[in-house]
Amino acid sequence: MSMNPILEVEALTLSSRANPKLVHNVSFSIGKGETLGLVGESGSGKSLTLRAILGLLPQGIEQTGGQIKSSVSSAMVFQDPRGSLDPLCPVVKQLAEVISYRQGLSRRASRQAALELLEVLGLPLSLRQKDRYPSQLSGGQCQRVVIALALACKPGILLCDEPTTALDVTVQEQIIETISALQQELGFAMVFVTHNLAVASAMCSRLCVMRQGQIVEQGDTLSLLQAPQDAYTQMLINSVLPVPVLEGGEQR
Amino acid sequence: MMNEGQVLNASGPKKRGSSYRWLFITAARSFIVIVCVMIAVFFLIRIVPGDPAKMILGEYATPEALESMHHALGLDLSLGEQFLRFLSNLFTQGDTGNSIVSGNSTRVLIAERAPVTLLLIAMSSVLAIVIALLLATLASTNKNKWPDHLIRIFPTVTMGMPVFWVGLLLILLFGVRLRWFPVGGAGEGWGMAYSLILPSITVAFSQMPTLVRSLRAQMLDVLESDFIVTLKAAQIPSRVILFKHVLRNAALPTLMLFGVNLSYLIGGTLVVEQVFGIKGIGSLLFSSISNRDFPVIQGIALYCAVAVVIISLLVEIVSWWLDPRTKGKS
Amino acid sequence: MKTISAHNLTGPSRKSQGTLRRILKNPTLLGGIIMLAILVLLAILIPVISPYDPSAQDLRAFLQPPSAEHWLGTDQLGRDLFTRLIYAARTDLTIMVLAEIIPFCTGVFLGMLAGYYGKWIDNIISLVTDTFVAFPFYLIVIIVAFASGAGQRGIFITFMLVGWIVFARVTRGVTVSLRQQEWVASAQTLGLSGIRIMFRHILPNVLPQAVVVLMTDMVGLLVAIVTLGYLGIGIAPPTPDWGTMISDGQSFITTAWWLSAMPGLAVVYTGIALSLVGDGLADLWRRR
Amino acid sequence: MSQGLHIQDLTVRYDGVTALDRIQLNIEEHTTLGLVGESGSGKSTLARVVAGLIVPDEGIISLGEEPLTKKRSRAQRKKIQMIFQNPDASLNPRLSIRQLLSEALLFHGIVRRSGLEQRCLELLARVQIDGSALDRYPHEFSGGQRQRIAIARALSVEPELLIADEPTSALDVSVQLSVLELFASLKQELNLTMLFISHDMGVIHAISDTVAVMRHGQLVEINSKERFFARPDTAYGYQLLSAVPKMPAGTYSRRDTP
Repeated sequence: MSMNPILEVEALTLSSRANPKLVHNVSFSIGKGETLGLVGESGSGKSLTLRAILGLLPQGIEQTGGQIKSSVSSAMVFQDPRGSLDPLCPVVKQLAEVISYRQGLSRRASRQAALELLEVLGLPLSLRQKDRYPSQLSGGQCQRVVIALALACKPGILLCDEPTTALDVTVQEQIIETISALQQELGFAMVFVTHNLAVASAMCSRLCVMRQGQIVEQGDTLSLLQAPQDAYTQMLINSVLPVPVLEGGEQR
Repeated sequence: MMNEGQVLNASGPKKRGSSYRWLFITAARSFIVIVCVMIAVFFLIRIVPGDPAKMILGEYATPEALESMHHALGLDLSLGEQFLRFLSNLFTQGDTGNSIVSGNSTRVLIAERAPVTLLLIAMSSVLAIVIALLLATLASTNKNKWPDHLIRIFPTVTMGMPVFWVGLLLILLFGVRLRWFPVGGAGEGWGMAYSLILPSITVAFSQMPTLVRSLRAQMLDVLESDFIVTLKAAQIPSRVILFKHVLRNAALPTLMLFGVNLSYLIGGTLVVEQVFGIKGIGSLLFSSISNRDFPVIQGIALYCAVAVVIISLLVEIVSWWLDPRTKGKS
Repeated sequence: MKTISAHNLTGPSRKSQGTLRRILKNPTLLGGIIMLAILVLLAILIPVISPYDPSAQDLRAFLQPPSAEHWLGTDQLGRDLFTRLIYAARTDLTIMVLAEIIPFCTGVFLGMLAGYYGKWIDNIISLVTDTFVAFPFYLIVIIVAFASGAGQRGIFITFMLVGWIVFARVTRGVTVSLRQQEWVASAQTLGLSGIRIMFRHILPNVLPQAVVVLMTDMVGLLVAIVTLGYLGIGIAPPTPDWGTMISDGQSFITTAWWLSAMPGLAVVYTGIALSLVGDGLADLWRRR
Repeated sequence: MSQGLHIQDLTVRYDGVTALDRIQLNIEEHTTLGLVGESGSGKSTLARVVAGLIVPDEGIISLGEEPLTKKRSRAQRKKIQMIFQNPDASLNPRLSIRQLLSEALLFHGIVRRSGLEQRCLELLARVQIDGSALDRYPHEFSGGQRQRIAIARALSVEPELLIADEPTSALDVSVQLSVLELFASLKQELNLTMLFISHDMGVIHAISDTVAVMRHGQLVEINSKERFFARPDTAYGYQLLSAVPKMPAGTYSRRDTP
């Protein structure tokens, strides 16, 4: 357990009319700059837990137990990049709007800050000049804008809900590198949700394995992957289809 | 009645060609529709069973009267010649021949009556859209709370209300009992607008079931999409989210819906004019019907239909121009 | 490898038994059906229920307010309003149902054709629908009713001309989205002909939405029938019709307001019943 | 010209965009070709062209010696069947499983009405679905089970070529493994020729004998599985493989691939 946790989730229980135990008795905590992975299959409640931490549960789902204590603000990155942006609002304008509300800057200053942030996120210059709409950007580029939107809130914790699942494998690699580099530089903690154990092992120092709303096993990444205790975790690891190690061949 | 407003699928704009090719095709298509409308209007008189002249002059008309009526209507010519005469009339005089009763051109007759009807249509359209948007916003922002339930029951109840019956009740309540509004007739200038308030409420009311039902679904669609969560996560004030993002995204489908429902609105207006005794195109239609003045009826049908096609085309172009999603990858 | 059974293979799901249970659990649908049942029963049993003949005039008892003998009072010719109201239901509702059948079938078929085959078939059908929709509906109804002589014939002819359009549009939209579904593609790879795919695969998936639209459309048609009656070019008296009853009562609106109000409420009642059934069916099929 | 699938100069254009650009591809009989590529590479278009859902602008596809004409005969249709990605949309929601299976069997005259029930049960048993499923409707099954029923339906007409377009991408990891194991056992049992499409390198490695890589509508590399995963010929192949996130060394007892 981390020494000075900036986020503590204790016995969290989420329920809806149809299912009282969507998430049941989930507890974990993370320290400054740490990355915790929530892994599991669909219906395990990992995304709902994130939404609970963010404080924005979907319609019809309430927190009926436990509490979430966090000393810092949080922001979120979603799975569907293009769906997370207003289709009728130019990308830079949307980012500038968030900056002006969260950092209280004037309209001109926030637009300038937005352009800088997009540059940090590696968006090409051409995209930043003219007013571009989400429909005119690629999936990877949209996701970079969504990350910029999240970072504009200067979060202590970045919540990532399967940010790379909808992306191609090469684009996924770039986004993972971008997020890790930003974490080093800005030092925010992260809760990373994914069903892909390989991505989780690349990103996270600690993992929680979730199944039907409960944490079946929790521990730091390497020891959990090498010596899983719970049968479900073993089954999950077994289900990952191995890809042999590349010997060499054409360099990139 | 046949408001298939709810048919408008709220799945966002269909992928339109990004180039101006789409614009040209849509305009060409509307032109073809207008041509079909003209042909339909031409054949309007032909659906009359038996001899239109006998129907106009009545059973006991003398053969000579029938003969002259045939000539007046051009029915004695071959179908081809009749169509040519119809077209030449259309392109030279811009109307469908002269009125049998008064003899002057249908275009003039209709132009005289047009202002009050156009004002009524304008007022009821604005009223319908404003109220529908208000109710839809109220319903969608408090989903499953009492405003939502109330607003969902509203279309179910009002769908079965005939527009003329609503008019009668409003006359009874506001005109006769409370005397707020003059009953019947349309005054001049501001007086006209004032006297059109009650009729335009009636027409707007008849459009409510479809507009509210579709707009509520549209707004819910936008409110539950991911980008609203992103904005809420960034703690943008909900007032700003509603006006700058939700309403803007709902505006496009509203525009399209209005285009689709326009022909019902005009139909409703014609009937309401009859109920409120307003001397507009509607009452001209009914008087032409009672004196069986066929060219004028054809003229009204033609102008209404062409107006609907042109306005729908404009609505489609504006929504295409406003919507970046149709611009494709540039 | 043990065989993996379907996860809820408890009792076998009889199609009919399941549907009945689901209707009972769906209040909107149930409410709509009950309201319609009451109306239809009244329409059938009216000769038994009411002692009065709908057209028997009794000049001594004209314009009486609702009372014990005359539940809804009497009209200007002393006829019992309640009896006339229910007899009018017979005429209006039968026309409403009969006038919908052919347009519903043609509309669904043409919509499926346009949606499934697309290209030139779609263009022709869309062109025809756009042309007819350009004419305000009431404009066409009034002109055709007048041209083909007042009475039921005018309504039937109008509705044959125009009634199929809303069904064609709805079905076309549903068919276009269904065509992208993978089970249609697998039927195509199987080599099934277009016609067979349309009728065996697409039709069962299109009907639910078409029927929901049918309910709301019937309300619209009923309102049209009544409006024509009011304008005097619909159902000719003495056949009782809500529209003519409203227009008859109009001249007494200040003294005997219920003469015009009651027939209107009858239309509203039917409208509520039909749209409840429509909404209920939509919920029922959406959950399936 | 051995049996199996032969594609020559296949080209498909959509309003100005070349979705497939002179594709040259052969699939040996009884082998599985894994087709991999990123989104928009044209792999699904290729699958739908081979399945006869899309008519190509140019190029010839032949199964064995017999070229497949634009309008395929019923016999030709029977030979190539396809399984799709989305389990919720792979079966007609309004038809029971019995109706779904028997339609294919009767249409192609595989079996007469008398033997229908028996054959349907055999088909379900082969994909490990309990016989009582016949009277159920698709919405009563999980995603994995629906894909198995879709496989049973595709196999019911005994096709020569089975095309699978990302059949497990929409499934959970554990369910994906069991469906892939089913594909593997069917490969042995029925000696199937398969065109298997996926964006997931792990799935491709698990199921295919040869691997083909597509990019922007072109075939950039074809290789045996062993050579491709060890030493890909092209820079793009190398880039794709190195981008795949790997599990850390010494991960818990990884079983050998199915």
